[in-house]
Amino acid sequence: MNILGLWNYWIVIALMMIGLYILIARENLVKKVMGLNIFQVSVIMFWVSIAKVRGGTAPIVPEGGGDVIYSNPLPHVLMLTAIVVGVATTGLGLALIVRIHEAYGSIEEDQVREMDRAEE
Amino acid sequence: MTEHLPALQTALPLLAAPVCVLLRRAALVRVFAVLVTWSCLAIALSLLQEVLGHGEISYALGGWVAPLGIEYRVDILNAYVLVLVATIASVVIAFPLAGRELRIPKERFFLFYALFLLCLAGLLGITITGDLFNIFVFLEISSLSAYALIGLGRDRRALTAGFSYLVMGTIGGTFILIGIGLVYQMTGTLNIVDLSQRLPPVLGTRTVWMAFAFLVVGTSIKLAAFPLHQWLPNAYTYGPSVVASFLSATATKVAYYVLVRLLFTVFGFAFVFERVQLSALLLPLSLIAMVVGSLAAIYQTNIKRLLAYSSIAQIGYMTLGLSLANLDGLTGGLVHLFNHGLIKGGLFLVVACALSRVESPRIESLRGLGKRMPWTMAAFVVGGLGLIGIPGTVGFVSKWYLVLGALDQGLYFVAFMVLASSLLAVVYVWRVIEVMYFSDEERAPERDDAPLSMLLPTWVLIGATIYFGLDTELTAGVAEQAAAYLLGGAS
Amino acid sequence: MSQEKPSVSGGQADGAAMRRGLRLLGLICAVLFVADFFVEKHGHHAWENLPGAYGFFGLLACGVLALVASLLRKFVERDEDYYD
Amino acid sequence: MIEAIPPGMILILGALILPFLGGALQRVWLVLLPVLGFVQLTLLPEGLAQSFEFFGYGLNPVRVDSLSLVFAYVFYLAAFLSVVYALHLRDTVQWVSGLVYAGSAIGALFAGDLISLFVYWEITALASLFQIWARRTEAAYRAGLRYLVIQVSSGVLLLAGTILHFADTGSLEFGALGLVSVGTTLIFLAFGIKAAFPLLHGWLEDAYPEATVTGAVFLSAFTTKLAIYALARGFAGTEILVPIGAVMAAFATFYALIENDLRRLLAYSLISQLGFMVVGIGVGSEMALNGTAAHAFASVLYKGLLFMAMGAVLYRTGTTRSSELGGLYGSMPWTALLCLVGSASIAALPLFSGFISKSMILTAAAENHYSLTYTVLLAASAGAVLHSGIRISYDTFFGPDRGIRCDEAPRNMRFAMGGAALLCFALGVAPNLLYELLPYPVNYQPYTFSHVADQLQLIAFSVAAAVLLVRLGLYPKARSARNLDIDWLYRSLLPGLVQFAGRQLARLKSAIESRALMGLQSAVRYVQGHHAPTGVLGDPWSIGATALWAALLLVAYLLMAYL
Repeated sequence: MNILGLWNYWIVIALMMIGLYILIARENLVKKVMGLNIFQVSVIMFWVSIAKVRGGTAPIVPEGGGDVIYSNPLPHVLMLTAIVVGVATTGLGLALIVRIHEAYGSIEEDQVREMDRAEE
Repeated sequence: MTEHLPALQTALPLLAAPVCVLLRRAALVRVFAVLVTWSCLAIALSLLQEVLGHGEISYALGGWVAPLGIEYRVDILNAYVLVLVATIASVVIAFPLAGRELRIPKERFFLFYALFLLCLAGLLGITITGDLFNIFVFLEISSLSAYALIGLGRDRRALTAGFSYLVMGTIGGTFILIGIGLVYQMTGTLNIVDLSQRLPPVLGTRTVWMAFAFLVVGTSIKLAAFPLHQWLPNAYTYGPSVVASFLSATATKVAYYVLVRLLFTVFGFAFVFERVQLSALLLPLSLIAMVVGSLAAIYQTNIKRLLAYSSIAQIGYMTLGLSLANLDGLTGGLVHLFNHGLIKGGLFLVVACALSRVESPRIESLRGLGKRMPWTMAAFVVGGLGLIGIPGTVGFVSKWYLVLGALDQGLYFVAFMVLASSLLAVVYVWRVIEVMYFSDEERAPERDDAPLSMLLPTWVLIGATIYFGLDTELTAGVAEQAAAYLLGGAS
Repeated sequence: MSQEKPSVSGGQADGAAMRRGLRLLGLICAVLFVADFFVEKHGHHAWENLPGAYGFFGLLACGVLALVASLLRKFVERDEDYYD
Repeated sequence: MIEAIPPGMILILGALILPFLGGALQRVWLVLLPVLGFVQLTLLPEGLAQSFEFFGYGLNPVRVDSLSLVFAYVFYLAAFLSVVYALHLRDTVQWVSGLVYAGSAIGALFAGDLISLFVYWEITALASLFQIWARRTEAAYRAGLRYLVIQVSSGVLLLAGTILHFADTGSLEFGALGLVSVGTTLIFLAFGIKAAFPLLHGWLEDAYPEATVTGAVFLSAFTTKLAIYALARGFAGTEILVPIGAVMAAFATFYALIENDLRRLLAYSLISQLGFMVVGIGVGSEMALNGTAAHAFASVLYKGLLFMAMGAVLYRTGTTRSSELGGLYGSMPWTALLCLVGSASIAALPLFSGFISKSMILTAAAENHYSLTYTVLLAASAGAVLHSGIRISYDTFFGPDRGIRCDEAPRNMRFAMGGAALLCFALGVAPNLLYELLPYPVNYQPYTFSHVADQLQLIAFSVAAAVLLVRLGLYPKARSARNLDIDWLYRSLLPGLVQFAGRQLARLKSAIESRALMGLQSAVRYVQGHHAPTGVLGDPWSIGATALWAALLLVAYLLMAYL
């Protein structure tokens, strides 16, 4: 298998790095949540991609069975849970951001920290 | 009925959480939540007794047998952690909520209890389950409710603290998820026991190395191991004291449990300590955590922040025990898990008591409280002695094992550092005591102690630090058994 | 160094009582020295058996001690509020 | 029943009741406690041992033998006298801490294992601290902190040594240890700190003169004698102790001769006396150990008496500076007289306690052929005649009148001093009272013709030497000054070095800044302010920084895996 043959990994890694980069480099809290989402999505894609079996079909048993190769259904199911977790995280994060905006009048992390410092 | 105890352990608080929302009436909800939590403690204790008496318990959730189904597996290690979590939860939940520390009004206190029970369910679930993906799910349940609990703090900085915790916790959780995915990719199983058998043949592959790195870093974030501890100080400082008490005593401890489980059961001693040589990185980081955490604690002006930094140092002790990778060291780490839970849980409750009488958690505002709130402050002194590790308190027991473990490895320097950082603990504890007892007050303050309903839970934990400092059978005895079980024939 | 004060027996404190005391001291020393010739000795070192050995040792020791102490003082003496 | 209480506990527990009592009852209880303790001590059967299990290790907090008992008797006497001396106070803190201090020191004497010893060891350190802090001055506060740090370090060394020793031998018993391993060496150093070994003695001359009037009396009795006991138990016959003790006896004499503050002079004199005992332990023969115990017994009493007398002077006049005192005989005749008894005892005048104990150590040293040491100790004895025998009494009470007029010491102080003086005299007249308590059978007669003659000569000629030296202007004159000692290292040099390092760092920082080396600059900043709430490690970083760290750590683990 050559390097390009693992293209699904490259996509995952690229997405992950983009997500992490946004987390590290952006001060805007909403953007941070977006970065977090991209980061999570990359992992979900990773799980789903490893479930793919070459030549496999959707894991629905046809009537009467038959000699069919299926993709692994388990990761998809697990990722449903992970997506739920992701949604919950995003929801909670956004709710906190709303409150932060009410309390500080800003959602830029550096400005918020500056205000906190001033309060000390 | 009794055979379903493992399922009930998590199902009970999980189902009780929405019930809280339905009940709504604060007094009613409180009684209900207390009852539920105490039942959890009863279940945990009976599980521990069962395990000590008859060995491991395996419970197939929904009748689906492992490795396909989700297995709840209770052995001596997680029975021990379950008891700690349930104990702390039982005490903390009985502690009266103070309106001035929470941003929600009294008529919405039921939300607090719902979140608390959810968090408890998550923590118990992480501990009891024998399935890696299940660990991730419960971890997220407990973490999400913990973020919200922190955000309940009255100070607006609680919001930013909660948000930081959320982002970092999610990064940690996602790292863990990647790790689990990689492991699954290599073995096709998520069951821990199954994994421990299927993993050894593929341990040499890069995928497993990757999985290892992601899992360790992920749990390190949840554990607040140095230098990934940055979410912790603000979360504990600005979150309600009761929440800080609960989380400091349980959340990081459960994460430590996960780390131990991963390293010793899943990857195995030989891989972790001989091929990867985890200690080469973890040991120095632990030492730095001990020193930096203690030093930072010395300079804090806010007592909650001081305790939070002290937690970082104490977590350093626990990871130190782990990285020593011998019987005494691991026993020390595990026993410190329990002991520090008691101490720090108790100390944050002391702060909660104090905050029922003074406005601000700044250390200056504790001036003269030694006379005004003698019982509360006596509890602080006892807990502080525990942090220092005076013989007769639990802290001494942990440090004793850690030092023995270090000496056993010939690491005299490490043993020295353990003792030296105790000296630092003397300093930061003393700073508070000095303000409380030795400040010149013009007028002798009126005696005005916290109500009994607050003092009682506080003293239960603080008293336990003394009790378990003297009677070490349950803690050190069980921890040593658990350590021996984890190390197997490895050392 | 601020004020100095003669110690033990400063000149101005030399009253009649002091003079009498000193004479008594001299007498005691003399008597003890003379008496020492008639005391049977069993010291551990040879010099101890000489008559008046302890007396002269005391005299010598005090002198050396005082001299060394004065010397030490040159090195270690500072103002009283040195540390403040 | 009463034997079941660990010795010393009566004082500790009784002291804790003290704050809840009021008025006369409080004072009665205060005086009663040492008496009760003493009675309990006389009932203790020798050979008694109490033990209990402490997570798997057998501890032995009470072990009674003759070595413990002789020290315990004198500690109770000292506790009683100190309490009586402190009876005029209106300060519960000093009473409570004093009794806890005495009680824990007594408890330590009976500790049969190193862990129990450590616990008592630390309690004495903490409790005694309040005897200094209770003076409630800035200087006392700071001296107390320095004292605390050093005392606690001694405890830490003891604990570390205990652990190493335990790892080596599997035994926690506190018996003869000997300098055989790293562990026992650490224990030796821990004892050495409290015994004020040379270079480790700074805390003593630093802190004792800063203590309260009554605190110095408490302090002079317990901490150092406890260390002597511990050395005698653990390191009897360790040869290195002989030169250590000789050096202690000698250098402290020099310092005592030039010291102006009379309580600090007494502190040096105390070190010098400890030197005798340390030599005795080092010699290690039965006679030497008997001498050590006897000398500890006697010196607790006469040193306590001298500290009491100087305390009374401080209490009445507000100073103990030799350069400001003189002619107090008229104002305080009783104190003067009793102080003379103390001076006579420390000068080892026949009929006083020092005479019967000091000579045992000297004889033992000579018998075991430590000739040089013998000579040094003899010289130190002559020095003691000068500084503690003559100067203390003369400068305070008989020297040129400085015009100070004050009241005689309070009745309770006179009573305590009278008691101590009586004991000093009684021991001198009837040495067998003491000899019967000693750990080994005593085969020694201090009152031989030659010994009395020699000692009288030594004293008389030393006095004469003093007069001569003064006449010749060779005697170090009393003048207000501070003599530097080892504590200079941490009071002056260390802060100076830290400041210097700070300045250098700051300079380094600016140099680096000017070159705009970002990485190094942040490293320097990291070192500088790092732990404060506004510093890097004291203030949580932003989310991004932590995320970056997570990524970096991940890379580190991955690298570890691939390497």
